[in-house]
This record gives sequence, structure tokens and C-alpha cells, in this order.
Amino acid sequence: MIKVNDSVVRELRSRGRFDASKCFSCGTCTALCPVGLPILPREIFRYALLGAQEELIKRQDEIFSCLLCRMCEENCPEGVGISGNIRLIRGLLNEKVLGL
Amino acid sequence: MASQKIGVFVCRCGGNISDYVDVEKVVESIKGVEGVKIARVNMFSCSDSAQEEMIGLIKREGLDGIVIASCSPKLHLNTFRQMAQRAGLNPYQYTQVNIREQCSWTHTHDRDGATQKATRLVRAGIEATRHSEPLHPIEVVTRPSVLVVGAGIGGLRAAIALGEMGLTVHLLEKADRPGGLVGTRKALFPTGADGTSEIDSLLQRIHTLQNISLYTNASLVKKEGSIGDFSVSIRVEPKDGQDRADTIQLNVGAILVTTGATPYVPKEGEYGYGAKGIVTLREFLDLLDSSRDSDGIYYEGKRVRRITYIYCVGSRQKEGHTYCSRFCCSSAIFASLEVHKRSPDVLQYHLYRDIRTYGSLEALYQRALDQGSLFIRFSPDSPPKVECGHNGGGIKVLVKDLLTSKRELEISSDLVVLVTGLVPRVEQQEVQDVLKLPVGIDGFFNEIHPKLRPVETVVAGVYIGGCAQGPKNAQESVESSLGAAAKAGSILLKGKVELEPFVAEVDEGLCDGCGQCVEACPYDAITMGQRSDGTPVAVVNTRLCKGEGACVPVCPKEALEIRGYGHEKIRSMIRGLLTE
Amino acid sequence: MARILVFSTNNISDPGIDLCGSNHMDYPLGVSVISVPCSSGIDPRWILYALEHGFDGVFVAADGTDCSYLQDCTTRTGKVIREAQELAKGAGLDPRRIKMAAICSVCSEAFQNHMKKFDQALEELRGEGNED
Amino acid sequence: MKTRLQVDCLVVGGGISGMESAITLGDMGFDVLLVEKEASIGGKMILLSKVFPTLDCSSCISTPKMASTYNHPKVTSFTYSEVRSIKRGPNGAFEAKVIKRPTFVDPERCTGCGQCEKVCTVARPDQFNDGLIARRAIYIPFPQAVPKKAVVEKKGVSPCTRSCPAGISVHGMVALVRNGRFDRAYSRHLEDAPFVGSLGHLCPAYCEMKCTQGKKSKIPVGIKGIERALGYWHLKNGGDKTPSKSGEKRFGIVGVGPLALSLAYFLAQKGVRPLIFTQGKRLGGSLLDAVEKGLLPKEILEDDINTILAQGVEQKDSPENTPFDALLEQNGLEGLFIEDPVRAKESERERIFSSPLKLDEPHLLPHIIGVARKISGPIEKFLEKGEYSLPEDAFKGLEGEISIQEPQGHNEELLPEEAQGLASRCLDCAVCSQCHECMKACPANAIDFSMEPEEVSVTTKTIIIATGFSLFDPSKKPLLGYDRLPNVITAMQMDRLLAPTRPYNAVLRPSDGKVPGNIAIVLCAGSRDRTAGNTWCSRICCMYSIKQAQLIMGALPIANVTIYYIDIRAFGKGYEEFFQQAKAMGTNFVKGKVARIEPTANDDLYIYYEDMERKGGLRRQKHDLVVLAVGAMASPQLRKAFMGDDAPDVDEMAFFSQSKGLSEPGVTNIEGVFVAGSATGPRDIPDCVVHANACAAQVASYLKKTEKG
Repeated sequence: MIKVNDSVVRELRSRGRFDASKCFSCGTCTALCPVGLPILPREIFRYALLGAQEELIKRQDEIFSCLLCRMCEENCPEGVGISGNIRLIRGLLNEKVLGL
Repeated sequence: MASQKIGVFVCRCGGNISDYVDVEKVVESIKGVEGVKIARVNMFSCSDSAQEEMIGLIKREGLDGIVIASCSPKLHLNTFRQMAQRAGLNPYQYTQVNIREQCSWTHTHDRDGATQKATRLVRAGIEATRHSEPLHPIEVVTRPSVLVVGAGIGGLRAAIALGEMGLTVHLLEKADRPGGLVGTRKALFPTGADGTSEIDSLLQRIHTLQNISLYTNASLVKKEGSIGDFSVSIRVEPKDGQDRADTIQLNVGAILVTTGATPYVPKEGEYGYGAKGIVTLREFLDLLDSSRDSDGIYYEGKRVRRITYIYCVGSRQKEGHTYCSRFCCSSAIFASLEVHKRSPDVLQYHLYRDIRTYGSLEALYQRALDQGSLFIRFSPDSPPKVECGHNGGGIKVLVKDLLTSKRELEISSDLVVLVTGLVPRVEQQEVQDVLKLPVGIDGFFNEIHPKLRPVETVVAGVYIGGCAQGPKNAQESVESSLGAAAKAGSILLKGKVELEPFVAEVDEGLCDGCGQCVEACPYDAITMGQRSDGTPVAVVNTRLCKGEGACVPVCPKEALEIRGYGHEKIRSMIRGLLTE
Repeated sequence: MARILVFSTNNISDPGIDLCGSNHMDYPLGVSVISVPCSSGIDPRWILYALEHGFDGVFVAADGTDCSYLQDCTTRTGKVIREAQELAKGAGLDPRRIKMAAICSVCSEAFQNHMKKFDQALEELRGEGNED
Repeated sequence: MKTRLQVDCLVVGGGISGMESAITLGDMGFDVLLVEKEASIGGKMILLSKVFPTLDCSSCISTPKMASTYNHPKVTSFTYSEVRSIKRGPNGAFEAKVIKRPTFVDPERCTGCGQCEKVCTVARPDQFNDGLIARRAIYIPFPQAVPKKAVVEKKGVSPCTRSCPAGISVHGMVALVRNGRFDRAYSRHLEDAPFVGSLGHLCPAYCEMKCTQGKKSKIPVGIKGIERALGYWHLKNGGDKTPSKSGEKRFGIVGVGPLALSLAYFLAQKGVRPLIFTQGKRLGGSLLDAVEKGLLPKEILEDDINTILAQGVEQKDSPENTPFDALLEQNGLEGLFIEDPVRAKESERERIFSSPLKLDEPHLLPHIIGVARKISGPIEKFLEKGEYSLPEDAFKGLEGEISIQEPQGHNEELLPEEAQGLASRCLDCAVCSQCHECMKACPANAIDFSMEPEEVSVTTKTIIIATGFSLFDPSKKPLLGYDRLPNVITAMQMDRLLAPTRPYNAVLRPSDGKVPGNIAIVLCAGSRDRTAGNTWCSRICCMYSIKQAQLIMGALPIANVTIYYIDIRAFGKGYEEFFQQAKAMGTNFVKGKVARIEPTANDDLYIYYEDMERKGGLRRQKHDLVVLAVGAMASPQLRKAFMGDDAPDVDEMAFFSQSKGLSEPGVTNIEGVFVAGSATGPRDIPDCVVHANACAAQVASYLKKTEKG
């Protein structure tokens, strides 16, 4: 069970432009990921949007393996700023989890 | 009567026929046939010169019927009918025999065989012409007036169009004021147009048009007659100070049904409906409309911070309302945009199955996404559960998120909006009973054919528009009502309609009044009347008859036939085909 | 060669039969066509008349679901066929000499196949008749 | 040719919306002109197989509507026509210029028999089968076309033909050779010019310099080789010796060179009886020098000369200095041509003709032939009407061109098959090759290449724009592989494969003709996608894909069909039920947009998508055919016809705007201009029909209001 809240989104928005809510869940990003990461980036963003911080923490390896190559971003039908959003999430994890 | 001096013209079609059929031989072999006055070969029957020559021959020889054996009637039936007319013949005393597509081109390998077949086909054509009578299009004089039932946005707009076309319009509204669903809305998607002022401006236009009469509290109670000339009774409920309802008789040429639809009302307990904080889309829109100047969203005095929308309530069900209501996705999303406009911090969760913001409405969806609405897809097999707060706690919506973890999400909500669809009105039944209009499995009025005749019904002269035909948004209701107005205009503006002469005809001498044809006719075009001696006899209303002939095979006495396709004509064509 | 009378309809099946010709697709020579407005208006008595006067078979090229007059055209045409078959039986004729199928305005191939098969079937029926 | 027409409403576009509004307005009693750019009305709808959600046959619904449009007493239909300009006239009405493009087929004569298509030498992708198969340059659009008349697709004159100084229909000759019709190619050449074989050796081949294939690939079509091969072919096979026309009038020619011979040939073709005075010389003149130099095989020249003589050209050997008067009198001649311009000066008589080509200067054969043709015209006129005129400028410009030096000789023989290979590289850049095969085949004599565009001036009170939509070009989404991968097709192509009038007579995949067993339908290919330049939903693709899934499963019972989607938008009456029916039949619906398509070794396809509702993550799935459900795009070209800033507004996707709000569908910002159907944005057929009628209601209201004043 995930209790939906906006804590993560609020946190991310305070750090910069987080526009992942534009995503309409088509899956193009996942399908084009050259690294073949199993849950990037659509699902990551949804955890952020749902406020499930612990889910993000569980997936930090994937979040940090992203090459930021922008293959997904260039082909996103909704024009989501994927790499920027990933950076914001990394920043959040750095601070909250790794204490950087 | 039947043609006695027939001219037969066999076309070579520049080799397309004559390469495979010995056309001279065909002409030779039918020369002696009874009634054939002349028989000729043409190089190209459709050419100007050949037509002029044929016209000359028809006049000179006093021909009273012709047969042209050439290509498919689909190509030149009209050409030669017009030619016959120019020659002073009735166009229906012309028969086109298809010896190209149905003979020379299908039997290219057997010249003798094809020649014999062509001869048989021409003989049948001669029989057809011999047994054809001059026919004339049925002219129906139409009254330049229309009854429009239902004064929602569609009915109002259709009435204006008809009024502007110069037709007299009687506009009926069951409620005490016109406007329908749109008249109650302040903001309509996608542009935010104000429904009430839209209705007001339509009403103003109606008042400026002298030829539109508006009756409120009025219903249709009786209809007689047929296309072009209906006689209808309407009942107007008593107004203040009156004690009796008025019944008004009207004569109109066409009837438009724009009775609309009504929002679905969830059953008690359906997604918690009935409990505090759980509202339908309509109630939610009312709430938004009633507080347009407010800077936030308030429900029962409390500020709303989290809204959850549950889509497809009363639509796309396994049983019952199985259809999609078309407008609700866009309407709910548009409402959520309004919420965001007033109070950007409200969290909005949309639990959906498919977002159906078709066409340019997609822009609304994208705006909602952009503004932070979260869309969560659920499966109809595990619909969201709404748990109402006990002892003052909020509402919890539990939903299994299909797109993320498949795990259950818990969404605390101040307000749950059940995105309800549209269902047929209960009052529709009255109209249905009076007009005898068929409804589809979804309960809405059925058009004859969704593509060929989407606003026409099986009852000629009765048209349907707007949500009475199925769920639509405001603009689509206007479109289809205007479409219905156009069709009504197309039969009324000229003051007459010409119908094809191929209609059923009763031989009174043969009819024994058994009434089977009355049952068989899908268009209610046959009724049982009386001869002068009081015996029953079938009577065809040629205005209603479509000439498909469903009555013909059921008549035990062969008393019914379709003009142009009579029993004797068909039988002699059969004989013609069998004469070697 | 069997003599086959085809009843077709002006708007739906006749164009399909025409298309055979436009494509120069041949079917048996014994096939001749009479076109009417709608297949539901074909009288079973015409069918019997055709069989009694020398046609080996009658084929009704029905409108099917494309009929613009009637939604239940197929049902009604089916009834016409059953009645015609009853009439045929009553007259001592083989009811298999009557057949129907929906032919739409572009069903040239289907029509050609139906005609070839029906022609063959009628030849076989004639063979059976001779053995009796 | 110009004509005028006055109507109440001009409907632009003859698809379902245009037809529907035209019929309704016509029924109301208004005069309507419908203009359609294709050769048949019917639009996209007539090309579809069956249509959702009732699965009725599109043709069965369309054809009666097409016929009632075309035969409507109040509706005039122009097909193969374009609206060039629309201007507001002084009295509020519009003045429109409509161009009826020449079809080169007289519609009054054409019976739609299709014989011309069988002999046409040029193949083009068939736009009515979405390029799956070829049609001919002369074609009847499709079996149910209305009107069912042939048209010729002709884009001017091919550069090869245009550049030929001898006036040879080079493209026609090449096209005939490509089709292996050497006899026809030879006689087609003779229709224009003699000396087939000699030209094949001596011509400088300007045609090759201008060849489009040459511009494209640097190697032009080997036209000269083709011509040479024809010469050898004729040498071996003979043929075409019949005199063209037999005439009474006799005309003398003094000279033996190519100019004299060519002129004799052209005059014989025009029905004159030419008599060549050889004056002791051998026929051939300067061409005999070419033989001597080894540039031209002797037997080829002889064959060419024999071909000329066979046209009815006579020769006579008179003494060299016989006065021209004597020649004229003694032989009963009407006139005389002197090949040598110096000798021609001896006489100024009005019956003597000559040319500026000096015999002692080098001239190229094609130019000589061109000059001969130019001279033959005035001579013919003289013989017919007795008017002697050789206009001063008749040969203007020729001198300059003629000064090109001797061409290279090509002696090696070419076999017909080799020539065919050369000819197959022709790109048919003018489409119609002018081979004239259709003219010969047409039983009705309907082909007329002299047809010109016809301009019709139309005065109309109202205009309905019913120009529909265009389909998204999937090559704009390279990751989907449409251009690279043969088995990735568009939905329109799939509809053609499913239609009963389908191109291959079966549903099969393009690469190898295999019957597909596992088909993917990819939704939102060019819709709801910023990277495709179309963020809107195309509204029709979900439903037509569901329809196709059902039809595929009907046609190929063992096939698997998977539809990849973002949302299924089954919103219309009966649509949700139709969607559920497809599910019940076994169509797989997978939530996820296909992002990329890659081939396998045997042309099967891997599609990549995120499997979000099942296991999750990236998934690769193999299919043997992929259908891209391409979106609907705007088609706003008609705006150009509106001059200046008076053009109707379009929305952000370039569809025509309905500017007057929700109660005024079909009304644009320009008074008197209306828009119907999918020109306003994507719409399915029922919505188009309804909208077209709504638009007709608007037009009728407007006309009645303006009538009243």
C-alpha cells in the first residue's frame, strides 16, 4: 500500500523545474533506454508523483545509472524534461539518503 | 399501356462488346420478336450522334418503348432515360440491358455462347419494356413548417436555422423553460463558453424571428399523417391561473426530435454515493458554477484540498450502460482545470480506464497533466473502493494502480467526483410512443443508418438530433441538430418532394384484405382500408413506401407489386431469358 | 452448362456482379441476372416459376447487412428462400436448386466462386436425377 | 477555353462531406458546384474496406452517394479540377477561378472500358492503393469511380523529348522499348522522324544531357543506345513499310542528302507524293561520308533510306542542270525544294523552296531532320492553299545550335534485351511518355493530347471547404522504420489489403508475399506526439484499428493481432461495444506506445515498448507485419486560393477554424465561407456526414437571409 501524497513533488519543485506530471504513460522512454534500465524513467517519476520516497530510495541504483543521454527525452511525445527531472531526484536522494 | 412499338439498339461499344458478341446476329435474331419495330446496331450508343439518331428514330417510327443493350445501367441508365425523355418517351419505358459487364466481358472465350446469352438478355429486356408502364415521380407537397420537440441547445439552434430558412417552426419544451442541460452550465468545455448566456443569445435570436413559436411545459401527444404533412397535437400544461391544459393542433411537414439525455445518477452506495463528500460530475459542476467568484473550492463550507475523480461511473459497464458517454472525460478534465485555476494547490487524482479526450480535446488532457493532475489507471476488474470517513475522518479511495506497481494506492480525499455519463431520459418514452421511433440497445433513438442517414429515422419526415440519438457534447449536439434541420429543409424548402415512382401498388380486384402486408411493411406504409362495399382492402401510402418490396412475397393473392417490378414483368423476363 | 437465374439488387449486389465483368473474371455462361431493388422483395413464386420454366437453379444475391432499406434484410430474404424451397418441394423439385448468399458491391470474387460452385452443384444434381 | 458559371454554393472537395453537403443543398433547391481534385469523387471513404462500427461495406454505402451526387439535377460536379483563386466580388459574392485540368480523354467518348490501361507503357504508384501496387499513366481511378472515365497523368513534356531537335518523342520510344515493344517503338519513332538507325549512331544525344535520371544518378538513360538497338532490330526484323497516306499532289525535291530525304519523308506522311531528283548522285548525301568514316554502318543507312522510300517516296534521275521550271512542268509538280541553298538562289520563283543549311558546312542529323520538319509545314500549307510563305524567322536560332562539331561514332551493335535494360532506368519524369499506345487501343477514339486546361469562372454566393484531411507521413518518425522496413505498412495500406478490391487478392506482407501470422497495430503513429508535430489525438485511428483487427481475424483466422495503445478512444455510438467485441474475438490490447521497430534477418520485426501492465520494463516482441495507425493531419492548401489576408483562419494544427463558437459549427471567420467535415479536424464518417449537413443548414440559412437582403 502506498499512501499518496505530494511531499516529494513539493520538495522537488522547490529545487527546480520538475515537470514529470506531463507524462501520460506511453512508455516511450523505457522502450528507448540504451542502458535497458528496467524502471526508468516513467515509473521513477510516478513514484515521485505519488510521494513514495521509500520506493525511490529502493531504486537509487537505477536512478544513478542513468547516462543522461536524453534519448528518451528527445523522443518523449509529451516533451517531458526527463534528464532535468532525474537530476532533481538525484539531488533529493543525495541529500536525504546519502546526506551529501 | 404496354409498349407495342419497341426499338432495340445493340451497342458494339467499339469492340468492347462486339469483339466477344456477334451483335449483328443478336439484332437478326430478335427482329421478329413481337412488338419489336426496329432493331439496330450502334457503334457507341452513348455518343451524341447515336443519341440524336435514336431520338430521330423514336420520333419518326413512333416508338413507344426502347431497349438499349450496352454497358452496365450504373454507367448510362440516366443518360438514356434523359434521351428517352428528349424523344418524348416516358423515361421508364426504357430498359437497359447489360451485355458488357454481365456478358461480353465475362465470357470472352466463347463467342457463340456469349452471343446466345446476349440474345437471351435482350429478349428479357424487350419483355421488360413491353411490360413497363409510363411512371412518374411521386410528388409530395410539403408544408413549410416543422415541429421541434425539445428546446435544449440543439433544439433551439435547429429552430433558428429552420426559421432563418423561412420555415414556420413550433418549438416544444417539456420543462418550464428552455435551455436543457447546457442552460444550467456556466462554463462549457473546451472553451469555457457560458452555457446560460449561449442559451440566452439563442433565445434572443428566436424572439426576433417571427416564424418561431415556443411552447414551454408542452409535450407531444399525438401524431398522424406522413412526411410533408403531419398533423400533431401538443399538450400545454396549465400555467398559473389556468385550470386546464391546452391542446393545440398543428400541421407540420417534418418533425425534429431533440429531446436530449440526462446525467446518470449512481445507485445509493455505488462508489459510496449518498455519503457526504461524494458527488456526481453534474453536482460537482453545479458546485463550481455556483461559486465562480470564489478563490478556492469549498464543499459544505470547508475548503477542499484533495479531489479524486472516478471515471466511467455509469458508462462502459459490463451490463446495463455498456456504452461510452463520450463527453465525460473531457468534461471532468475541464472541471479540474477550473479547480486548478482557482486554487492551484488542490491535489487532483483522476482514476480512469482510458482517457478519451479525442481530437483537439487532447489539449485539455495535456493541460491537466501539465498542471499536475495525477492520472491513475484502474482495471474494471478491480474498481476503486471508496471508504467514507467515520467519525469525521476524510474519505479514502483505494485503487490498484495498473501502471506503476500494481500495488494498492490509498488516496485521502476531501471530495470524490463520480464522473457520470449520460442516459436516456425517462420522458423519452412518450415521444417514442407517439412517433413510433425505434431505440437501440443503449436506449437512445436509433438513426436509420449511422453513415448514410445519421439523423433520419425509419419514419420518413421524422429526424433526430443531439443527445436523443446518443451522448454528445454541446457543440456536437448543435451539429447533429443542425444536420437534422438541414434534412428537414431539404424536403420542405422546395414545397414538394419527388419520390421515386417505384412504390407498392395494390390490385384491389385481387386483394382479399388478409392484412399480411400490413404486418410485413417495415415502414408502416400499408394500412387496411375499405372498398366502397365495405370489404377490407390494403392501401399503400406512397409517401411512406420505400419500394423495397418486403410486402410482395407475403401477399397470398399476388395483389401487391412494386411498380416497375411487377409479377407479370418478372415472369415474362424469365421467359425471355429462357427463349433460345 | 446449367441455366442459372440470379436475382440481384440494384445498389448492392448488381455492382458486385458488374465488377466481375470489369475485371474480366469469367463465370459460367448459363448465368443471367435480373436486378430488383431489394432482395427481401423477391417473390418465392418467381423463383418457382423460373425453375418450372427451364432454369436449373436460382441464386439470390442478397443485400445482407449492407441493405440500405432494412436492418433485417437477411432474415427476410432467408424467409423468401425457405418459402421458395418449400414451394419447390411441393412441386417435386429439388430445393437445393435454390441458393442465396450476400454479395456486396465489391464482392466480385465471391460471386464468381458462388457461380462456379452452384453450376457444378447443379450439374451434379442433374446427374443424380438421371440415375433415378 | 473559358466558361462562366453562377451557383449558390461552391463545394470544394468531393469526399463524403463534400458530397453530403452538396446533395442536401441540391435537394433544398440550391445550385451547387462541386470541385474535386481527383479523377473520381468519393474521397478517402470509397477506398476503405469495411467501416466501423457496423462493419458495413464502404463501397456499398459510398457508391450510391457518389451516383446521387453526380446525377443530381442541381449539383454540377467537376472532377480532376482545382480551385485556383477565390476573390470577393463587388456585390458580396465570390469570384472563383476553377481549372479543369486536361484529362486528355474526351469524357463524352470514353466508355470506361479500360483497354488503354492495358497498353500504357508507364507505371506509377497507385495513389488509390496507397502505393502498394502500380497503376498506369492512363488510368481509371478505381472500379467504382464516378465518373468512370480514364484520365492521363501528364506532367508537361519530358526533358528528353523537349530537347530533341528532330522532334522525336524520346520518352515514348524509351517506354515502348522498356516494355519490349520494339516494333511499336520503331514505328513511334517514325511517327516523328525517319533515320532511326542512323540517329542511333550519329546523334549527339542532347536528350541524354537533359535526362532526369542523369541529373539524379550522374548516369543518364542510354537513349542513344536504345535508338541504335532499334535500328539493328529493324534491320533484322523489318516491318512498317506501309505508305502512310496516299495523296494526289506531287512535289519535287532536288537533293540526295538527309535534308532532302527527311523532307520527302515528312511530306509523304502528310499525304503528298514526293519525287526526289537524284541528278546522278546516290541517296544519302553527307551520311555516305559518315559511312566512309566508319561512323555509320552502311546497312543501317540503307535500311533507313529504304524505310523512307517505303513511305511512298519516288526517285528520278534527271540531268543535273535541268532548269527548275522544266522539272516542275515535265513532272506535273506543284512545287520544288532545292536542298542546296546556293543553287536555290538561281531562281526566285514562288514555287521554289529551300533552307538556310549550307551543304558544305557540317550539320548534325537531328537538326537537319528538325529543319526538314519545319520546312514541311509551309510546303503543306502552300500545297493546300496556294499560299507561298517561308517566314524569315522559320529557321531562327537553328544556325547557332547547328555549329556543334561532329559527334562521336558508336558502332557497336546493341541487342534488344540490352536496350530494354537501358530503358528500364527511365524515371518517367513527365509520367505520360507520349508513346500513343492508348490512342491506338482506344475503341472510342477518345484520347486527345491537344486538350488544354479549361478555366471556368464561377460566381458563387457561398463556399464550403470540404477538403478533408491528409495522413501523417510516417517517415517523419524514423524510429518506426516505415521507409527502411518493407513489412511496416500504414493503416491505409492495410485497409487496401483488406478491401475486396484489394491489390494482391490476399492479405500478405510486402517483403515476401507471406501471409502474416502475427500482426502488430501501432496506435498514435503521428498523433499525440510532439516529435511528430501533432499533439492532438487523431480521433479515428483507435476505431479503424479495432476494425482492422476484426477484419484481419476474419480474413486470417489463425493470425494473432495485437494493438499497442496509450488510451483506447472508442467514444462514439456503438464504439465501446465494438471495442469489447474485438477483445472478445481475441485481439490483444497492450498498453504501451511502440517506440522503435527493428528488423530481424528474415524481415520480421522487433517492436520495443514498455510493458507497463504486465511484467514491467522494456519488452521486445516479434511480429511479421506492423501496421502504423497513422494520424490525421490538416490539408489547408485551399487557403492559398484565397488571395491576400482574406483567407479563412486555421487553428494551431492548421485545420480550418470554426470561428463563431459552439452554436455555429461550420462557420468560418469569413462571411459566406463555411467548412464541412474533417477539414475542421479529424472526424469519423458518421461525424462527417452529420457535420456536412449542419454546414448545409448554415449555408441554407445564410442564403435565405441574404436573399431577403
